[in-house]
Amino acid sequence: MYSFFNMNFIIPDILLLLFPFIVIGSRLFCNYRSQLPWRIANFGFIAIFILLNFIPLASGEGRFFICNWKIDDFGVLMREVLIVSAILGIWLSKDYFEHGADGKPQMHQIAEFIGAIAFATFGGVTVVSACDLLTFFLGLEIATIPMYALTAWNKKDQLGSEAATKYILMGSVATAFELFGFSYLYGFAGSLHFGEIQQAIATGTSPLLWVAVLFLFCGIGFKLTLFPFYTWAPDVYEGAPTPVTAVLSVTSKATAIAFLVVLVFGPLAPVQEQIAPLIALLAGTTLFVGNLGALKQSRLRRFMAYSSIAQAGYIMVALLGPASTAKTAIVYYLFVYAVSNYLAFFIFGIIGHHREETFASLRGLSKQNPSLAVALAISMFSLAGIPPLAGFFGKFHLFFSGASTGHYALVAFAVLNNVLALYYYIQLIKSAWVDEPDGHLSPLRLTRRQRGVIIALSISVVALGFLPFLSNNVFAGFSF
Amino acid sequence: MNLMNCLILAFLLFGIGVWGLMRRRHLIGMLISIELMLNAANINFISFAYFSAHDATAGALFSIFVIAVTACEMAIALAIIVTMYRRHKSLDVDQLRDLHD
Amino acid sequence: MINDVTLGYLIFLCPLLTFVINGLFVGNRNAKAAAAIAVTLNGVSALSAILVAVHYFCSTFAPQKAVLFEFTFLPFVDDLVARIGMLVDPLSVMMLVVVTFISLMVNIYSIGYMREDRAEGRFFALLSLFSFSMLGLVVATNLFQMFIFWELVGVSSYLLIGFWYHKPSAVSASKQAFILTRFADSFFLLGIVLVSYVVGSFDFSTINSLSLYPFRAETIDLGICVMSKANALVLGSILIFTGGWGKSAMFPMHIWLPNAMEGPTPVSSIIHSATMVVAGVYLVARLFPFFAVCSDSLTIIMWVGAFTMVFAAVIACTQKDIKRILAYSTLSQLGYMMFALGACKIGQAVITTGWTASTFHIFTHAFFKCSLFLIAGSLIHQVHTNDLDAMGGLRKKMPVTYVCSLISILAISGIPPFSGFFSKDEIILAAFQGHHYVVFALALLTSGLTTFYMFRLFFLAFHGEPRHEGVKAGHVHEDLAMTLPIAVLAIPALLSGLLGKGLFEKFFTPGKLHAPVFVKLPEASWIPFAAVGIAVLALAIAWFLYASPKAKVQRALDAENRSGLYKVVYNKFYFDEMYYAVVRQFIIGGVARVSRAFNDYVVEGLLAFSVWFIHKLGDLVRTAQAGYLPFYLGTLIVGVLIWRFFGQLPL
Amino acid sequence: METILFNNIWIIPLITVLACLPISATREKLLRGIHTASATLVLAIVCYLTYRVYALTGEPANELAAPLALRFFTDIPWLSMFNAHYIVGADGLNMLLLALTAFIVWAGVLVSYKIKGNQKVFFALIQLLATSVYGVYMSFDLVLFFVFYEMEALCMYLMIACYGSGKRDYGGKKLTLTLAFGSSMILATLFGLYFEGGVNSWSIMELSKVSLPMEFQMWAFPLMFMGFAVSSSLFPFHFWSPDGHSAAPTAVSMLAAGVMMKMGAYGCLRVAMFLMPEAAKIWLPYVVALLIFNVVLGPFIALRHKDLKYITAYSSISHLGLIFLGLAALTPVGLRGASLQMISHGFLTGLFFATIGMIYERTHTRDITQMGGIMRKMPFLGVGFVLAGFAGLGLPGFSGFIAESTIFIGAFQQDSTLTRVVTILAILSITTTAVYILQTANRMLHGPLPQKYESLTDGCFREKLVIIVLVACLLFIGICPGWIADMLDTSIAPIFEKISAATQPVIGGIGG
Repeated sequence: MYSFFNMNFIIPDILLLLFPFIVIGSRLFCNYRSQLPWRIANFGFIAIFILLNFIPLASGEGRFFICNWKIDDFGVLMREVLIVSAILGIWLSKDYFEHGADGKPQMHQIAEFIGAIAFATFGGVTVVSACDLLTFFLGLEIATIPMYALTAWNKKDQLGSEAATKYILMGSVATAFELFGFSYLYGFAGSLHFGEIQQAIATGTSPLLWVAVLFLFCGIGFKLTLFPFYTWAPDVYEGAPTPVTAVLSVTSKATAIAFLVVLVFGPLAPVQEQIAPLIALLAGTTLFVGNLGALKQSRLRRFMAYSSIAQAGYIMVALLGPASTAKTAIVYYLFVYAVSNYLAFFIFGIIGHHREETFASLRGLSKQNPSLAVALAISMFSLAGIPPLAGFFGKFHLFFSGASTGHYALVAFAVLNNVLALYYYIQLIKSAWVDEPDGHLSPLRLTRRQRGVIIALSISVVALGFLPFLSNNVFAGFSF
Repeated sequence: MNLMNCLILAFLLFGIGVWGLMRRRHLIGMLISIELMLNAANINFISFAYFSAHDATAGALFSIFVIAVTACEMAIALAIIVTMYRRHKSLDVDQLRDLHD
Repeated sequence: MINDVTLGYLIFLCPLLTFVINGLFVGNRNAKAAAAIAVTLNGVSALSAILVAVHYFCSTFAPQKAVLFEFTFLPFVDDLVARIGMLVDPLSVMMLVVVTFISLMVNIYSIGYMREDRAEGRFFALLSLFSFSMLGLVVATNLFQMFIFWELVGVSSYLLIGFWYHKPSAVSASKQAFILTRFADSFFLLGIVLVSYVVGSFDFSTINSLSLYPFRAETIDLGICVMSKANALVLGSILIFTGGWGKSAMFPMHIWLPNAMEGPTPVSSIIHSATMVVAGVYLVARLFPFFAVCSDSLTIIMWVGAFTMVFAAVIACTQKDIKRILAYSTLSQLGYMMFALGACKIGQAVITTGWTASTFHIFTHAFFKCSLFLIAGSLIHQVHTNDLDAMGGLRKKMPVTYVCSLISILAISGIPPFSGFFSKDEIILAAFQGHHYVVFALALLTSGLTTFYMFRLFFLAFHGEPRHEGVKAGHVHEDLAMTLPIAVLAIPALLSGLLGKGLFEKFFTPGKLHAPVFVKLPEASWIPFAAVGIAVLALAIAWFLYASPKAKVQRALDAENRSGLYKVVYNKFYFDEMYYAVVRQFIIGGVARVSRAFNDYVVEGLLAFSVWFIHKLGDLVRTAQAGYLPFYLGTLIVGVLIWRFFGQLPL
Repeated sequence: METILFNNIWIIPLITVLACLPISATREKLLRGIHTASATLVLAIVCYLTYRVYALTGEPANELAAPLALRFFTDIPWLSMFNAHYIVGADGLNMLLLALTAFIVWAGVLVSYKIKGNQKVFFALIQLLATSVYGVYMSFDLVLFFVFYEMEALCMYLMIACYGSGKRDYGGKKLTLTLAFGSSMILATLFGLYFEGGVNSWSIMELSKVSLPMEFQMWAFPLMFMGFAVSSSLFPFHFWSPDGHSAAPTAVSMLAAGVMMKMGAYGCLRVAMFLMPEAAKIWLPYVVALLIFNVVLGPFIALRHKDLKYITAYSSISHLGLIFLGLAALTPVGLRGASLQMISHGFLTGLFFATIGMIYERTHTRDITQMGGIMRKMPFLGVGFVLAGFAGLGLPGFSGFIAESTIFIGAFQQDSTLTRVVTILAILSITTTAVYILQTANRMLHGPLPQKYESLTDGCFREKLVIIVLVACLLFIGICPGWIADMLDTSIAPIFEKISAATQPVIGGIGG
């Protein structure tokens, strides 16, 4: 409570909470083809992002708002990641409300769509600022439930609804696991507050705790698409509309990993060594399986699904490290991952607006539209972790954090898996650069927004990595 | 009537939920079994709150929130299932084979 | 100011300069200029070589080793330094004179011989490179320098033999020559590495002055076996000799030399007389004290030389291609030189008469063999074939050539007072004094054979009826540029023995030996008469068979209906075929094929398997994604169980 | 001043790429001009700096860079999250390798004037590749080193797959993925070096002052050594090079075989052996066994091939085997021989691939059985090829002989049985090299000229210039090797001191 009267650091969260109501409410005052909600959304998100950047970092323990809304550096940076993802998401989705793509019909109700995305983002914010299990759980649910709706946004698209069905059924089961874990944790500690749980664990463990941990990891493993809980991801990613896939692959992953970070370095911190093997196994199996699945894909979004499964595995590696390193690594990687992923999805979107989203429709891209092909290569190489692109430095952070506690074997395994990853990313680059175009591919047209975003993202992917003032800025003074 | 019995009860309920989930081919049926699993968790919370925990209110509170959250979840699930039904004219999960590798 | 050092530089630089100028600038544009440059500069170098020699042998102080100049090329470990220098001692001075003089002659000759060729400039450039590298080899002060120029000699011979690179036969002959000598050189290099490792230096002065006693104790691990360093030195000496073995075309590495005939005749002449083949003998002579210390290798040297001597002489008796006959005669003469070096060994003792004789024979042989080849060249130039079938009756048409060839042939047959007599006589004497009676007998026999086949050639080429239309029609004339060198060379062919004998006996010793020297030598004044007698006998037989009024020349030239033995000899004991079989079938068809198969099937196969395996795993993952919701739900449950049991949680 | 110049070596190519971005891809003349100019500029700078390093030999170096004697030493904090610094510097070894790279890049730009396809992208990629190679040779911070080292993968695939010939996609993938495999092995051990080193620094100099724990070295050294060896095509991992080279366009083959394959050997020497000498002493004698394939079987395989680039690739494999023979000798002479061989083979193979590319441009085939007698039509290119061949078979006067003899003499001083055996085999197998090189030259250049080649033309001035310059380099090194030996010795001395100071560890045998 020491800072009850300067609450300015809470303003962005409150804005974010009110924001979806404003956007959806704005629908009442304009007709359905008006650009108003879209404008408000852009303005709002960007404003929130700017406000977030005013929050001073390096404030030690972090600050509290009525005692269980904690805002620390990690939280702020995760907020930034989530907002960036949301902004890019709505920019990506805009075109899908003007005409359909990839054989899916055009989408409607942009205001509600944006609202849903905003809710999901707020859910993520809630997760990173939770101090007790209840808030934690609520945040997770707020982040997840809109995703179900977003997946099924295309009412006329039966793939979408099928994907949504699979998603929500499995999601609810995962929630049940989650709750089970929470309940045992509560039973073990006798309290919902992280601090007390941590003390309880520090004093001593019991099977009850381990059952709780098991269920918690399995439940979150679903959201983070860890092995073997990833099975929903390829289908949902393919069935959902492309912008939703993008948001899924970034926002919900960011939320999930934030959940794990808060859990592992918060209440479970005393037993990090004991659960390290589990984390290592999860990481190893996940990235291996993800890479294997992506090997022979022909449809772009399914391909991205597997690749993001593998990325989740890579992120897990960082959880083995000490708190500060791991958080730095994860936040930085999420930034990089968001940028590269959205770059890829923007390109796929442009492809999808004129053709179906398969490898085959990338053929001859380097001849028709060299700059687009270059951007594609950049994003793919960045996802594959090839220097000097940002993706490499992100992965380097992750492995650095993993290796700092001596898990060389896992790191070596992950690094070797990079070769597999490089293989399938190169497959995609091949179809864009090497394969000859077959005549009946409709030409590509880029709107100004698309071109601008793609250029900006490409530049940031190239520059974010090795330019120290970009990668050091916020993380330099990282002190937990 | 002690903690262990309640936990066993909850666990059995959870198991029954899982069993139903596996056996059922009908979406509504599966939703119901999921409800069972969630409520098993609720029983856990309440029993812990009642027997062991030192802030008992938290558990009860939690279970109430859970009920609320699952309510919205079910609402969305039902909405999605309705659209499903519009497309497929059936609620058999075996029909959901369009998305696959 | 002209002192020995500047002269030494001149000897080197003139041929090099010729090579550079002709090769880079003049060569292709102006053939005449190229020829002029070549002749002038080689003349300068020959002149300076003679000056050096005169000054050296007439100097007041007794002739000894001297290093005119030397600078560091590449330092290895502390004492192991590769240097480039110019060593002057009687042997090298003699070789300098021989090489420069012969190459001058050949250059002059080539003006006439290569007149029609379109790549004359290139020819002169390569010729000078050839003599340059031989000069470098001759004056080497250490093994490393010797190997450098040794390789250069090899490559320039490759370029010259394959000079007419559009002729497949020439190309393959040059390849064969290079690869065979290279094969020997690889052992040479191994020997250098081994010896320099044991001794710790490349310098001849060090290597020639060491004794084996300090090395008996220490051992060295050669991978295959562990042996004492003394034995390692003996092995090293044999390896080094292997280099000379191949270069001097000793049996069984002899086949490249007759095939090297495919090159232009001046090339053959310079190869056979001065630059290439004597390098092997020179190597052994140069390192003689070292070989004397490792005396076991001398035995090998002797037997290799002796066998080659007889073997080649026998083959030469049946050939029809005059250049082949000369080539085999060269082989046989090289055999003489080689076994003379080997024959210095008597039990554990070593005498030096053989060494002197061998170097003397190098000297004399150079002149008459060179002139013989030039003569052959001019004959071929007239009748446009190497084949004795097409010759005969050229005596009238080419009188000068006739006389010169007679001189050279008498010289090679060892008829006094021609040069060959003295050197060969000394060699035979050395064999006798070394108590190597078998070799001694072989040598006598071979001198007879030599006389026989040389006169066979002589009679078939010059005497009898003309068998060639051109000759009959009288289109034959003597070209000045080609006849002049022949005439000039006839003089040393006649006199070098007579004049050189004293010089060699006075000055030529291999240096201080660390092996016990055998003092008492058996007196053998009858040997010269025996040798000459055999030679005259052989001459008579040759005359009877090929030149006497009732000689059946056609019968002599007919290779078809002969006895099997004759055929075997005529086909050079089928050695080319054997080599072909070994190389084609065993090396290329066997080893190379197996190793490629290993690479293509084993290594690439393992790679392909691992890729296939990964892909299979990928298929496994993707078949799990059948889109079947109950299965997906099942994975959730199973996942919990998996991590319950394998998650290593302390449950 | 010179330090700034030195840093510009890798910056100039990048600037060139950026400068060419706005130029439209259709203005090929302009693009080529710009790239040629920048390559020439870099070449000039590098030559000057090489001369400076040679002139400064023996002068006291920057003491911050101890134990290495580095010139133009620069150390700037770079990525503070994991204490990565920007550390560059030059000693004899890497300065000479930089000079080699500059020459090869310059030649590569010159020979690819006629490349088909989008020249803008191609030249940009070449410059990026050049940047990465320069960076690898310059950098003394492991992160920086690795970043540059891995960058190549980004360029190689695109260059081969888009501008190559034959099985270009297959070859490109094989090359890129195998190299990536190797560099991932390296990356896995880098972290270990940082954390086990315990000096919180990636700087090679800092790490070389500590001695790493033995049980770590025992598994890390082979991993890292093989990782580097992959890009130098040591035996089990050589398979990428023939397919990759044969598929790649001329310039890329030149760069790949000429300089990139040296990066591996350089890393083995500079990083693996320098930082983990104890393990090196234990492992290297066993590594030698692998060389039997490279050195002995490599030439035989080349003997069975008909495709010029395959032949050259296998000859590279055997020559690089000699580099490792020199490294494994663990004697100063051997190490110097290995470094000499790196440089010499760079020029040699650059010349090889350049001439092959020029001939291929004219004959449109690389099958030597299809050719013959083209020496008549293109004497200059033919002579260039023959000279490259002579240099390849270690003819005195060319750099190859210097390097090989140094390696042999150095390797023979290592008296472990296996090394002796392999050395002897290597010395004896110079014959095989001669066989396949002469066979190739004869089949291709000599003999009668086929009818279809009547209209062939000799190299144009640009191509002649490339050949002349490369041959001049080969001859220069071959005829006066002394100064290069001096330059190399200064940089090899500290490495050898570290190795010889390394005591045989208590835990004997393999695997610790």
